Amino acid sequence: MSDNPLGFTPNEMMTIAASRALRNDDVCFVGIGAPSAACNVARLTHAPDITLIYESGTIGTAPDVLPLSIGDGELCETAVTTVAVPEMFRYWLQGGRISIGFLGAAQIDKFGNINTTVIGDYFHPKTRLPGGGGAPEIATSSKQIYITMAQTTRGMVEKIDFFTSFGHGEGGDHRKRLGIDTSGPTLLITDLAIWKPDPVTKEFTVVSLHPGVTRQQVQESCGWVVKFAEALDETPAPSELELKTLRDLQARTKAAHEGTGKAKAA
Amino acid sequence: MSDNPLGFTPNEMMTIAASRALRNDDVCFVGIGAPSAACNVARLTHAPDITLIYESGTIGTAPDVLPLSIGDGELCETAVTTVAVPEMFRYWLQGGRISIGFLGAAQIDKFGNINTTVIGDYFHPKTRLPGGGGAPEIATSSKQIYITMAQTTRGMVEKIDFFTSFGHGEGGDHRKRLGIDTSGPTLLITDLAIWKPDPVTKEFTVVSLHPGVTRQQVQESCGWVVKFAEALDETPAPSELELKTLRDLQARTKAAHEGTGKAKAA
Amino acid sequence: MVKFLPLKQAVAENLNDDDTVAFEGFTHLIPTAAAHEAIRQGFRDLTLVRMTPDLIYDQMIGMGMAKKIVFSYVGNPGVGLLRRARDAIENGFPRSIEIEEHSHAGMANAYEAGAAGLPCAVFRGYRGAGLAAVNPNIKSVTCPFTGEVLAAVPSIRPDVTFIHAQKADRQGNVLVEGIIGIQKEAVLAAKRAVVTVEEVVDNFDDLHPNLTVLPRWTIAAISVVPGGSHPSYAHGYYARDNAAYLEWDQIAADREKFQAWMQANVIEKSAGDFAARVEHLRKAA
Amino acid sequence: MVKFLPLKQAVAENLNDDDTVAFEGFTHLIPTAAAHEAIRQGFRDLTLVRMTPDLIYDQMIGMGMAKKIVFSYVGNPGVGLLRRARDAIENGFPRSIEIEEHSHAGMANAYEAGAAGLPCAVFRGYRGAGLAAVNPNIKSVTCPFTGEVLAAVPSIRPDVTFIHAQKADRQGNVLVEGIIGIQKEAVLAAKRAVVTVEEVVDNFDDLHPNLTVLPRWTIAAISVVPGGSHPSYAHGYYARDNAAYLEWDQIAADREKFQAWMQANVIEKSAGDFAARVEHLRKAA
Repeated sequence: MSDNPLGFTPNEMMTIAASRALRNDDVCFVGIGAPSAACNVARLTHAPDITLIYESGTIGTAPDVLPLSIGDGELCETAVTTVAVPEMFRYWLQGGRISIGFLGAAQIDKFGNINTTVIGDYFHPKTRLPGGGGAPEIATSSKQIYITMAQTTRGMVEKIDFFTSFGHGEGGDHRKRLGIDTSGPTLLITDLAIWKPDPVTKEFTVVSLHPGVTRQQVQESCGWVVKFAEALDETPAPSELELKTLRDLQARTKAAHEGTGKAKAA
Repeated sequence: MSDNPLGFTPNEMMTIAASRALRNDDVCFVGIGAPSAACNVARLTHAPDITLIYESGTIGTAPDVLPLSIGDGELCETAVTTVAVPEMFRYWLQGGRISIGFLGAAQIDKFGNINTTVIGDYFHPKTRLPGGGGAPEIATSSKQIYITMAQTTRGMVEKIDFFTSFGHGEGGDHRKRLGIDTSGPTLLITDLAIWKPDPVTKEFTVVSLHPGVTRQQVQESCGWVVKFAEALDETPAPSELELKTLRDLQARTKAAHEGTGKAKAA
Repeated sequence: MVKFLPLKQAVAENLNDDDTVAFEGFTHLIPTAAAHEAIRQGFRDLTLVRMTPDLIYDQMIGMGMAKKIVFSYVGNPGVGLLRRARDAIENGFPRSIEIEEHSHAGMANAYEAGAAGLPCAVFRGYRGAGLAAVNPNIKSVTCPFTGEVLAAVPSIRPDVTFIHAQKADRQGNVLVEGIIGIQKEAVLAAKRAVVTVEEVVDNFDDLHPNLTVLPRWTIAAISVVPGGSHPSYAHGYYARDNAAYLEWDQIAADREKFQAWMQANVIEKSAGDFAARVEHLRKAA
Repeated sequence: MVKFLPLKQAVAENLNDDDTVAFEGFTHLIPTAAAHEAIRQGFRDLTLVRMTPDLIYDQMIGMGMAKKIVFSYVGNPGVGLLRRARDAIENGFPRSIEIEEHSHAGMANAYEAGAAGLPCAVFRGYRGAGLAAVNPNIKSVTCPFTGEVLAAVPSIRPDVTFIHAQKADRQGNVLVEGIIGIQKEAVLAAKRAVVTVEEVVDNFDDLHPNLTVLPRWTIAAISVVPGGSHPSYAHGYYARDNAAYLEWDQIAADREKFQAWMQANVIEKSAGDFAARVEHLRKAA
């Protein structure tokens, strides 16, 4: 990464690339972690009016620090309104009001199907993961799904162990065949590249490499044979503003979250 | 009515007799008119902790004047909480939390089935009445139903024109046969008498005559052949406190409702 | 995204002939000004949806604008019957109208299902009730766990919903408070929503987080119409004009008297006339 | 009618071995003190229901109190896995437990249906999701109007629900505010409800009418336990102890360490110890 004078990390590139995909009029259902950081960077840079919704019931929230949990007080204090959880899932998600559902993944396959439930057999798991939470219905009720994750061969696999949430299934028109009328995963942003589904097969295809990343690096950290777009872009490096915004946000977050612990120890 | 030194009217007797049937721990779903007056007299006399719920969403309300409509501001201002109408019908009525549903009636039959929908044929009505509103589900989801109405042969009929709300149907175990597990109408209080359903046939039977009322008067103002209990009570006359409470309430109500009109004319 | 518009324009841009439209408000916050504007603009063949179609639907029906009404209580609340609606149903005057009648529980659940994006609502209802026999839109589903038979009605999805609310902030978020009725559901169930408000405030920063706020992106247009709910009321602003409800019973009883009243009080008036109608009711609120 | 009781007594009177119990709280207002009291009283064979069974269910599972858990996200929110729950599911330690897993939407709808007195919830869910294949309590119903196949799950009806709330008034009405989660539904769905509160105030006269207030007659017992939600938080009272959630990951990773921590921090402590735990978090709230 020679042309990286700002010294951004792959994770920072991932978060910032994801933030750029969000528009000012989007209504995002936000998961914790990288999605939350990306959404808030978007809000603090090019999309000040973006609506961020967390499944704890907070609508139109604008946290000054990133929440550790999906239901931190900061989310409620800065929200336009806070509703009960059944209403969140009935009126706001199922009601078709979410333009972008933003998910992370423990395992993902090339069709954007996600597993966050178990490694191994469901009834005799090798590793029991937390499970889907809101994801099964976020994946089908949001108009589009954006996914962010750091690439590893353990995470990006030929065959996921469990369909926590449905992406494009076996590809093609599988969603439609199940009666799902939303678009599903339309964007995958990793620490190395930007991926979009092939219009026909729906297989995720690399459309842009982050600065300094090679095709080989992408392939080596992915468990399936990677398809690259014919016209492969290079992701613009983070701007100074983007990087500062993200780092400031994370610094405020770190201070806030450690603060409670320190005070306790004191 | 020789022994009526307080000069109470039949309607006052009806309202006060109805109020006495309510207990301090009752949760009442209240209709407008006589039911509303009865419930509030109960609250202002022997049942100060009674919970009054109006279908507009007001729970635990304690109006100083009777509402003209089911959603007057007074109901909200004095309520423990005010909820949305879907919640009212789902959590509070359907949820089985109402001990007494209090209904009026345009037409009623001897089994407590009520019509407030049409006189004549439904599709070619002679008179189109307002319809059921909350009544169809109040009648089946409340643990018990109390009914108040002034007796007339037009109102108390052998056969109602439309089943707006279900009482005991054809009598006997008809409710149970329809899968309704609540008790249905257990009390009918008219301006002349107190009626209770026969334990087996469920036909409303006069158990108490109001002071000065004769069996003949009850029969003459009722469209079916009236059954009288073997041991027929006389309803205790309104006490001075009950009558004063009701009259004060109605005076405050009249002043409040006319007030808006007078101010307008002024 | 929400636009602040004069009511005349908000109605013209969002309502069309043949639309299914809900003017909602459960006794409180009835959008009278919006209904009157729709009357002035003379829409035809509307399907009018409302739990409690009181004076404003009596007026619209009496003006011949409705081809169908969907309702659960067609009365003048606390007063009695709706005489223009009766005339249409009983005598087909000024035109015959189709009716689809539900219970309050049925309508409330149907709006809720509409807001929730579902095709139908499922609840325990209509048992032993005559409506189930006369309304083909009352069906049933069976609980796959217990075998209990539950009522099902189609969700309500209006083309446009009109509501009246207390206030908007400058961004166009809307606060509804007091007896909130079915308004949130009616807005979220509709393709488009138009809100009249008493006033616009700078922001909602000091609002309690759990109040009924409709985010700006759920609303098509907002019009500022003080008094726009009269003779209904706006909690915190002015009281219900109970006398007007009592008077309506007389006005609507006679076809000519009705027409004259509509001419004088609706056709020849505008949204700007509402503020004066509630002036004497502000003290009482 | 509601009783004000010491927490020890409230738990003893309302929870029994073999009960289906929900300790609800969606990140906010988690009823930790009530859960710890249940642990001290040593109940067995509980079916634990909760959307997000975080630390308190990790603790109860680790103590061998649960025969089954019903949940939609068995993680330490924002941190990672729940290691005692994993040990039970993966290794049957300290006992094997049955699991019934749903999505958040499924659980939220199931609580809603429980509060609404329905046998099942109907919603658009689980399409293409693996849970539908492994959980026999995920079935379907068909919309009788459109033919759309919708998901159905049994309603949740706990024997007893525990929640933590900000305050009660002297009559026993309870206010929940901020991120209200699923608490109202969990209380209304249960046969009995026990509420721990931060404080008791004279009355709720100055509350906005549309807040989330549970009337006194929906609650069996109220216990005043300041700080009773720690390390979760109480909006307006104290902040979330994020550090404690991070620390838990270490404590629960080791069976002995877990036991020692439980002995020192739960078994040998009481409800009265919670107030001190939030003292340093009050400023931040």
